[in-house]
Amino acid sequence: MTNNKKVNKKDIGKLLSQWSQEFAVFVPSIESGVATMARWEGKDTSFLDWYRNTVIPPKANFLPPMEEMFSFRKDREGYNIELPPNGGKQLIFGIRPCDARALAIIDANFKDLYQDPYYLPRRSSAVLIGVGCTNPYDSCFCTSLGISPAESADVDLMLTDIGDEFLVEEVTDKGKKLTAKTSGLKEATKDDETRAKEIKETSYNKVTRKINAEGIVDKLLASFDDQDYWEKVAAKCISCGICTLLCPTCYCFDINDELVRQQGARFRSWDSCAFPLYTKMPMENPRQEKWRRVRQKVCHKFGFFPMNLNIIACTGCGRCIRLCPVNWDITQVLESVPVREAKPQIH
Amino acid sequence: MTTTNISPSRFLAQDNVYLPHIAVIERIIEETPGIRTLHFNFKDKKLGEEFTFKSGQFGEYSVFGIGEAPFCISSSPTRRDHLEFTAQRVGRVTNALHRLGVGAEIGFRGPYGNSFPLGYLQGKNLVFVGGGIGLAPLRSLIWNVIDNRDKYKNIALIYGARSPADLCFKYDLDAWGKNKTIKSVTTVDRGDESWTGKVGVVPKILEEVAPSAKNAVAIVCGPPIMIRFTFPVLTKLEFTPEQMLTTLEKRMKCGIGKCGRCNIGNIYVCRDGPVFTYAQIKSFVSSEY
Amino acid sequence: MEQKLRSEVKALLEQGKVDWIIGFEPGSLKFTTTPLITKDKNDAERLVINPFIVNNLANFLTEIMGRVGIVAKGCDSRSIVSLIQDNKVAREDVVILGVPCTGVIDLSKVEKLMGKDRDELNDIAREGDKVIIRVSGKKKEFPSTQVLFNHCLACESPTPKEYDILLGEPTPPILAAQERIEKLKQMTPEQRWGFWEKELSRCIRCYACRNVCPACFCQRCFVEETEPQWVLPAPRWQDNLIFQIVRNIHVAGRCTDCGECERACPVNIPLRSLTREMYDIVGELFQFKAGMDKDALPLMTHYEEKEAEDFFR
Amino acid sequence: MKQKTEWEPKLVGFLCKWCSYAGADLAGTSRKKYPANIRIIKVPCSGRVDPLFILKALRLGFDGVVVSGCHPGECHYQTGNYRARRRVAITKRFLEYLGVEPQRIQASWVSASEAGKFAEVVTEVTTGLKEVGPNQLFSEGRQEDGTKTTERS
Repeated sequence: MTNNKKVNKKDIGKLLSQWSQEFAVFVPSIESGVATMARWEGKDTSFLDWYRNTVIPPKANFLPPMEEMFSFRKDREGYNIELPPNGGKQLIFGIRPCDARALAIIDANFKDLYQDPYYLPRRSSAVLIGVGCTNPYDSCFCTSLGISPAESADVDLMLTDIGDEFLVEEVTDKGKKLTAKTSGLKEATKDDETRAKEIKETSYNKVTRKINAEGIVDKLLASFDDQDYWEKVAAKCISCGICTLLCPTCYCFDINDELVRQQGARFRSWDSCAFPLYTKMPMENPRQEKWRRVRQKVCHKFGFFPMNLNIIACTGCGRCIRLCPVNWDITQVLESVPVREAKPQIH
Repeated sequence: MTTTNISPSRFLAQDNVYLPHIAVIERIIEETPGIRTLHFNFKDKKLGEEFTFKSGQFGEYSVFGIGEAPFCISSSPTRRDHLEFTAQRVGRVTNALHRLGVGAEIGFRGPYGNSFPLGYLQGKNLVFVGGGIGLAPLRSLIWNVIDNRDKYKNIALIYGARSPADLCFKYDLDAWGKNKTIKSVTTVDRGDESWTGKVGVVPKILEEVAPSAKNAVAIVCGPPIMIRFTFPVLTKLEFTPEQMLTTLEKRMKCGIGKCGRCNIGNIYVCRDGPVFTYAQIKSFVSSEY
Repeated sequence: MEQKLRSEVKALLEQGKVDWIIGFEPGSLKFTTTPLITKDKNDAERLVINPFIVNNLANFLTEIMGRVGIVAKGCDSRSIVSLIQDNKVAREDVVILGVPCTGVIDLSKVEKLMGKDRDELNDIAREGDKVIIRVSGKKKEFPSTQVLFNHCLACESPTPKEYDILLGEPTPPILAAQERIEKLKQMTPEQRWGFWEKELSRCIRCYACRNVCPACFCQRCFVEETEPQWVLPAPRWQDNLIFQIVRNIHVAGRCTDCGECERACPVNIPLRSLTREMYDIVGELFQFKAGMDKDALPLMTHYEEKEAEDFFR
Repeated sequence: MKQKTEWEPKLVGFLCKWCSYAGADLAGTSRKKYPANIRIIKVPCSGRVDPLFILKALRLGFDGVVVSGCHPGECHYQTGNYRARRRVAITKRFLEYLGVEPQRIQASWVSASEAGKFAEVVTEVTTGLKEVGPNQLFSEGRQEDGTKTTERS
């Protein structure tokens, strides 16, 4: 006897059906050629066969590309503000450990000092069911950031592919509560666990791309003012927003209003430090030049964010490398940071 | 000394930090052809009574349907029959603000950011150095100091603008000019026939006035170019970086350190600033400033 | 070809004929290349020419100061010519290292054919009009028309017309049919609009399509204007669609149908079905082909007294 | 479609101030009858009309757009109308390809003295728009079959 459960792969559909009673269930899907977490239609579980990771990161389920913050209407009394209705509870099935960690990283930002009233309720009401990644891409480098492709503390339940079955580990109380009311799970055996352990190790070793994250904060700060270096690194960047908008840890957003005939709404939408407009003020722009923006992206993720919140804002999912139109590769960039004596760290 | 005495703004009637409170424009003062000061009060009177802020803090002001923009509260917390902010017409939101009339409703969120460290300033000689619309945040502090005059030592103000027509808060400058406890110097880059005051850019006049650095703090606010030339002058006058304060301006959207754009180094100007010592600014990441 | 390129580049830099070289070097992932922008003659050895040189390097010309040697396929050279027409680049400031192109391999087509992701394949090789793919000991052959980019299949001038050094023998165009556009044209107007509504609803406004485009060189794009705000700078399908429509109109006569916008799109929007149609409209109405003749006047600054008037009242 | 009888199309006209705008003015003062469906925006030259204006008008829910300038050879700035012609030509063709009904975009040459022609153009466009119905291009609520149900106010 073990603490863990298991489920036959054939029965995944049944589990999802049960969960659909309570949650809006999202699974990896291909919509018009783009892999994304989409509402489960109630039958197909073939994603278990083809799916490696989604193009659209699961952050989109919690921080959508565009959302209404509130609407307003003007009448004789003045402006009235109305909040949009709360969404339902989400269950994300099949999230990879890198993306689950990424959500934890975004959580840190949205919890820091002020509580974000849109993102956080969605997160706290959601259940994450991780599925271990047994076939990482050649762009993946999660293991360099303390993540194992088939293990996660950032999900509620963690599934590992052990052949015809998944081993189901209860990671959180929320996960425990879910399995308690889920039928169709069997008790896992010691053999299942041994098998899962092997799978996890094999998966870990399949991640071959590496970065040296140790001391990266100091290394970057020491080279922060090295304009020549940053210009070289930025040369081929085209300042599009792919690497940031589709980064599972990037959370920057823009706020915009719209008004049509006395009625309007305020929206927030994904924004990117790659865009010159991101920091543009009427009179000046601190990051007009491309190299400054590229530097900001790298240094925010690997320097400033960990300085503040003690975690590197990158999980090695490799999307930015895989999707970049010019193959700008963050791992090569980090490798090439000149080695210098560190400036004293400041806070 | 630290200015980053940040704690979340408690003036949040709703749980949703992004929801603005409705405020009503009560008076508009055209400072210069492109700059106006708007006096406002909250529509909900009770809310208005609960509202507290400190000199140096800012708010996010909405023109509904156009957008939000950050401005410091330019009135003093010691004078609370209304609140004021000052906006220069430079973009979408400020253009809209310049189209508003008395009675119009705007949205307000805040107050956000840190503030001028009053505790640190007390018992010291204060040198205010301002340029153009940069007087707005200083003005909140200046009135604050005047209303608690006995807590501070000598006060000097060096304020300038491009031309006499570009001087903001002329009514305040008049009042401070008459105030015997303040040494107030006003200058313009270029004068006209009727101008009898000083002519010259602010850093130059500052050098002329040459306030002593002894037990003093300089509080500098103005266009970036003025700030960049003012710090060296202060240094020459033997002010240490810890004795120079300024407020930074960056593009901001959320005002609470979430949306990312006002990040420099490991600080968010909206949340950890906007008031910093020159020592802090130098320590962030110099080429970003 | 690669050897000739490397020695030419070395010579150009050594003799001071150019300050910069823009070419391709091996990318960091399988079957990729990446732009190499360098001043260093030792970097010449890193330059490659292979069936994966996807980028239109002309895009970098407008941001580099000085004289530039640039590796250009047929489509890239047309973009360079178009920039010359628009006075964005001076002819004497560029040394065009022309690559007679036999088409570039579209990895997403390969993935579809093989049912595997690119990193799971062992080798992809071009042999004449065939592409040979090796995976786990097996070898599969496809006619190259099945795996080349659509824009390569439609390319009219795979060999650069404008060049200073040609790195090989000229290659003939393939010119296959434009199936996707034909399909769209058979739909009703309402279905077509619905098609674009659906496609553009995926857009995340990363602006990769605009930023990879050598023809999109505005200092400030209309989508970023705030006074007035033409479109909401947020990914809503209506605004996304207006962005694409107006972008296409704005680059009409400059767009060479290089297909970079579609290739760069991370959410698979068939943008070339827009650019190609605009390319064809311009060709039909004004007998104009972008980037074919460096001495021709830019399309939109020029006119004939009698033209395109049948719909005027 | 029972709404058709009640519904009146709204159109926006970008009129060159040197010719068509004066023509429209003359149509008004000489009491030429034409439908009151057009909102007029004066432009310094038809060459000022960025195709973006046309898209913005459609986005705002206008049912049709008229761009009108000086006859060929009569542009106050020599070539503005020729350039406008190229722009409108590609815009109209491109929008048709995307699925916008051709009736929604009309270009015309109307001189300052052609009040009658201006009235005719507006009448024709209005009639054409009544045939194609309201502009729902940018409204939400598309059905499975591609038709839209929601009516724009």
